[in-house]
Amino acid sequence: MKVDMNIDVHHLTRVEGHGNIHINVKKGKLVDARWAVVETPRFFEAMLRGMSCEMAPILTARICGICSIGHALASLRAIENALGIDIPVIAKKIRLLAKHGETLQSHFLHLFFLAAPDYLNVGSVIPLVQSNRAVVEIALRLKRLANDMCDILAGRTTHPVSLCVGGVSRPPNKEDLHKLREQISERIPDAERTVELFKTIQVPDFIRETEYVSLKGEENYPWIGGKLVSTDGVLKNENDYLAMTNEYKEDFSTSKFTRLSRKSVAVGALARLNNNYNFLKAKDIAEEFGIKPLNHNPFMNNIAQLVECVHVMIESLELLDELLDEPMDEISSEYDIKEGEGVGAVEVPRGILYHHYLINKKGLVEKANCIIPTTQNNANIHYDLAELVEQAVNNGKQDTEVKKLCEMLVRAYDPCISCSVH
Amino acid sequence: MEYLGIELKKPKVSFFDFTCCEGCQLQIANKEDTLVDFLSLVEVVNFREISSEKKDHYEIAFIEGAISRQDEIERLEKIRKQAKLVVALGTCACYGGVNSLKKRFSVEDVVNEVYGHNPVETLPVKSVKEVVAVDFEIPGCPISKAEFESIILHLVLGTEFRFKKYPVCVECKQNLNHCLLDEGKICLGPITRAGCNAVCINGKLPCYGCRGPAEENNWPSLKQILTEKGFSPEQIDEKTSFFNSLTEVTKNES
Amino acid sequence: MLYKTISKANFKVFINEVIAGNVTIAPKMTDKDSEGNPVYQFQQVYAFDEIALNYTKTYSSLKNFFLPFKESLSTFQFDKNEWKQKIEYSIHPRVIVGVRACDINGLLKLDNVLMKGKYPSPYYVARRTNTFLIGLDHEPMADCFCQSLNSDEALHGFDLFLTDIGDKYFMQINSSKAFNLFKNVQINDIETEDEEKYIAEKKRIASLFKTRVAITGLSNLMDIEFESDVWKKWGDKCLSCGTCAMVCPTCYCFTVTESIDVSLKFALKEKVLYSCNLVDFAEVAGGHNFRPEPATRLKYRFYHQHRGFVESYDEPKCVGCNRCGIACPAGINPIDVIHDLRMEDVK
Amino acid sequence: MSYEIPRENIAAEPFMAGPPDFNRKSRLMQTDKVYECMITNIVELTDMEKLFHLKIMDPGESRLFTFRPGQFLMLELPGFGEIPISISGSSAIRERIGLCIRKAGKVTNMLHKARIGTKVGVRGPFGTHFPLERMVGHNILLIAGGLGLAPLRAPIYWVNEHRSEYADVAIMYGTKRPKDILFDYQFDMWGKIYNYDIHLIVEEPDENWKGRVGLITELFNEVDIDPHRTYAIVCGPPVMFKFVCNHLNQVGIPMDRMFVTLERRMHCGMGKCCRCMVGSTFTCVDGPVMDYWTVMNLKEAI
Ligand SMILES: Cc1cc2nc3c(=O)[nH]c(=O)nc-3n(C[C@H](O)[C@H](O)[C@H](O)COP(=O)(O)OP(=O)(O)OC[C@H]3O[C@@H](n4cnc5c(N)ncnc54)[C@H](O)[C@@H]3O)c2cc1C
Ligand code: SF4
Ligand code: SF4
Ligand code: SF4
Repeated sequence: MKVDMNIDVHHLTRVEGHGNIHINVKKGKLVDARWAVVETPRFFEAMLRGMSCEMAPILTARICGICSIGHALASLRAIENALGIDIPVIAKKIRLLAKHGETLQSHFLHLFFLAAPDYLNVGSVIPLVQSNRAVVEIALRLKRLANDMCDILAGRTTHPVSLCVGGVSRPPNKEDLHKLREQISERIPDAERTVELFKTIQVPDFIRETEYVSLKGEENYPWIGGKLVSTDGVLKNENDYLAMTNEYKEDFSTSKFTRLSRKSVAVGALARLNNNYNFLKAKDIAEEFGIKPLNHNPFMNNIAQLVECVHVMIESLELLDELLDEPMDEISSEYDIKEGEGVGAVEVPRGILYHHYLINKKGLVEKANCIIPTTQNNANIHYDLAELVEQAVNNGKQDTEVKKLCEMLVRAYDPCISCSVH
Repeated sequence: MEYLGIELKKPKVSFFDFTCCEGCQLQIANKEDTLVDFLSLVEVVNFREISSEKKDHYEIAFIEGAISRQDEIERLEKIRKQAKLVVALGTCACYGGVNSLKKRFSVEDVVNEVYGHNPVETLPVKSVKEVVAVDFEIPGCPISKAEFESIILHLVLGTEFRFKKYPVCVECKQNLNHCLLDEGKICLGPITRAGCNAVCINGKLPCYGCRGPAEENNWPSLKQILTEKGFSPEQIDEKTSFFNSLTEVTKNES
Repeated sequence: MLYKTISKANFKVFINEVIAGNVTIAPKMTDKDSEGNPVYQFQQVYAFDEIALNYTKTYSSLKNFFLPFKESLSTFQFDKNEWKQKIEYSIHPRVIVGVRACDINGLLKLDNVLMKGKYPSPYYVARRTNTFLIGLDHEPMADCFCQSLNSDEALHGFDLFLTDIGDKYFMQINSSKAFNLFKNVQINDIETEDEEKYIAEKKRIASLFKTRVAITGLSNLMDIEFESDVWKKWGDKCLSCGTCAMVCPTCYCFTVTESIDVSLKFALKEKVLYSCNLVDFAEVAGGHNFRPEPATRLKYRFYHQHRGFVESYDEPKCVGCNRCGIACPAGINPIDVIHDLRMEDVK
Repeated sequence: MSYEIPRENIAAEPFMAGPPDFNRKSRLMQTDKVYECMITNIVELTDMEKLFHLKIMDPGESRLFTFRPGQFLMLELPGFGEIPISISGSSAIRERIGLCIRKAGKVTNMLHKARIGTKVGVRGPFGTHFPLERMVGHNILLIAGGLGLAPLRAPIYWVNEHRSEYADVAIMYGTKRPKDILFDYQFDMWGKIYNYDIHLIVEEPDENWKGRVGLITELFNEVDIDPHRTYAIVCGPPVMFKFVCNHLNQVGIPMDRMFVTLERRMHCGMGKCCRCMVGSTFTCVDGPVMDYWTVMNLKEAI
């Protein structure tokens, strides 16, 4: 039987921002499969012009409510590279811990609030409060930990306050760090229960080979700065990020698309894991789920996020031990305003994020460019959709099922749409 | 529901986002300690960021974000017709927020800067009240979780919520901070409405007024203080216009 | 009062042992101002070496350890339409090290209101009686005018008071609690030489005051100059920001707020320190404001310091630390305001 | 080795365990503990004002609560706030505390939604009272504007209960509109049983209003005042008592025989929060009842 299908998801729910899915199948043949971002663009790059560079991290944090710490860090790194500032080791550790808090916050939000309802067949986390109270409580405890972590290290979860050019402006207090350490240890069993929970779900079986781009770890799983790498063997310096992204624009989407060696690339947890598997401190968990590089199932991004959560919790404990052993008097470096150009690449929850600024001798931003992970994933989502629908139709799946699969696929990328039309 | 023998209502609420970072909605999803209790106080019928349920019957519409495209204006007008109470959520919705920095340039210029030869549609940024009537405003970039919760409670209890009338300095000093003006920075705490617990200054980030003006806001005096400290009009303006929330008190002086 | 001396080395041993057994609060350097001068605050310390004993003055006063900026007055627990009120006064004992004489005098003024007043405050009494105070003499700063207000010397209100006389401290022991603590630390009797050094040091400190504020007749002047233009002059600068009252060691006025928990099972009644400079200090239901202009509010703060309090307790409320003057973003300080008020024909 | 400072338990102090007695000052007690009360009756007086009857639930606390006319209490609505309210009822009746409350803001609006049986809290009584003992043998002039009749009810009850001790008593009462008149159902009783000379006036009459129209001071044309034998009690908004007292002053009543009540913002009732300070006077402990001479000499009183 040849089927016709017209799927139109207008403003996909449980994602950050506004995006639509259009699927058109005529007589069993795919005519059109589109991922269209319809979010209103905000023009941050234009607004940055003429602003003092110290204000740039404060402004660009507002690109995204979920990964504001990541944006601030990329922005700071770009400025610090432009002005030739070396930040103190302690500040680096504090920043990384803050970022870890954000990664946990974002990943857990996605896993429990946005993705899990699909697997548990409910519309949102709200009915789970009644039906799966235990799961909701685990989710809330883990999110709470992530929130507290950001609050202690960056002053606030959304739009951080104590990350500044040169380092950090206020050190966390040791008492809080002690408590945080305890809290993380206490939450490890919750993370383990989450792993058990996700082992019971059925991840759709879907493969489309693509190119995975991320930072390249040297000694550790990479988060802030370093070389850029792809699974197709491309290796570039941070400054050459444009060669990694090659942005272009499609008419039906307000967010741009990118490509590298093939027609699309993917970034995010799965990309990081594919490129840096050996540095993972939660390899055992990855093995339990059977992810090994190279994994080409985009749905496995959810699992990669979970693996990263455990990795991040372990690494945070190590970082906290180091911080607690050191005096915290040197937290920021002095610097002079001068002309310069710099790029900052940071692995935020959804993938690699670039900020690039040209700063004039008054310290004002002359030109800015920000390339967001979701932008880099858009093309991949778009082409995945086509492939997924074709496979599903061939397997005789019906409208509702295909629609749900499509939605789940987009959600698996955890797109941050308002981010992508910054 | 009852409290002290007084009948309470359970309002149907919806959250809608426009031009913004969705950080304010996230504050609500991030209230881990009280989320479960909160969900029993109100009936959430639309909350796209975390829920697939969509319904057209709601009493209170929370509007997040500024308005910057024709389709947003239409969507907002539709919501206004449906909702009994329209609440602007966050600095973007209340004042335009950081999006207003776009106003420094022409529309063509910003579109060209970002999209080059593939122009997209955009309008000069407006706050929600510039488009439809707004019943209540909750400022903050992002909103304060505690304050939001208290506002909802007041709504449910049927009593009026009052913002603090005094400026951020009170909370700043209550947190034992050292004044940032004294550290050579521009801080707008003295003219900004308190209620955020001085969260920025606690982290040594000066206040740029995301919560809008305090009831008593002696801008001429603060401006003179800043000028005497040697800040240029451009430096001062960069801060006072950052969230577009203080223009009401700063625009008449130049 | 018992007078002894303690060597500096023994003092360090003593403090470390106090720290080991108690929550201990002492001055620490926390920030730097734009000129690079250190800024101090009272904070919990974990070792003697963290204490900045030779600090100048703390940016905020000690007040918040006795009158916290936010303090729960009571809680209410609900069960259907029933409720029960719960009140707690339990305070863990703590020690504060390095308190200046003016700050002790500030506490004595608060004692007048909150311990000896018409309705003693159990919250304050609990905090005050569970705080062990160790005072320490210091050289005045250029802007200190506590001498003018008779606050440069504390005669009581502390457990221990130290004066640096070289390699040891001259020590006043003022409570049996304090005396008990010295059972295991060596302290010495006063010798003539100690006494001489003590007197000399006291004289030296007294001679170092540079700022004087004439207080004579000031109470009446407050009344007589009630309509003075001086208030308008300074009122125009005032940001109504409350900073002055927050850092002041003796400003104690407050507001009470109640909040209900989202669970509707619990309500909190909280006292929050306020400032008479804030716009709604004297505003009543319906919006009538008895002091709508910044100038009348600023005046009221001075009026209370130098007349209202005097009428009740025969002494001004101000101790002359000039914290308000340092912290005021608008540069309003009591020295200039009082000076202005005392002159004739001020513009 | 470590030294531990011993803990002082103030809960063990003599008066900390029992209920606070607000008539006994300068005693360490649980000053913020409320007496739990039940609302036993609610009378709707106008659209804006209701009369609430409260009963202190604990008999021991009820015995402690004795007040003098003119004093006020702090009324607690848990979760909403605590407000000062004059006691508007008889000081001789223990079982019932009468409070006449106008809808004005957060707490009062909520109270207007409350039902009989709702539990509230009170602390008090606080403040000064009208010196009714001193007025024995004299004429009394009771002058109220608007809600000012609420605090006047306490001295009225007192005089009722000791009617033979006082000479002529007159009530002068003015409101904005006829529908704002409070306690009209009691006027007959006060006039006929207790022999008061009652005068009413409104500013904005409606079609049914047959009485006097104008400001309260116009009532002076109707009332004979013997300045040497008269005490005056004046309650109402500051503008009103200023005009009234000025008039009484011209008639020749000494200023220290006129009593007014002041109203200010209050958060404690105990002279601590400073919100009610006028000049250097605390309205809550040195007031609210004050003679006019004192009020005249307060800075910024009116
Ligand atoms: C001595 C005294 C006696 C009073 N007697 C009566 C009376 O018999 N009947 C009556 O209806 N009203 C009386 N009032 C006024 C009454 O206290 C206020 O109307 C009431 O506090 C308003 O509270 P709210 O929470 O409804 O208003 P809001 O405007 O919400 O007030 C918020 C808070 O401000 C404070 N506040 C506001 N207005 C006043 C005020 N006028 N006085 C003191 N505190 C205030 C209170 O702490 C209150 O909780 C009296 C006031 C005083 C000082
Ligand atoms: S100006 Fe800013 S830093 Fe200074 S007291 Fe006010 S809020 Fe705090
Ligand atoms: S100088 Fe200022 S801060 Fe110090 S006691 Fe006097 S009024 Fe208070
Ligand atoms: S600190 Fe200065 S500006 Fe602020 S209220 Fe006090 S006097 Fe006014």
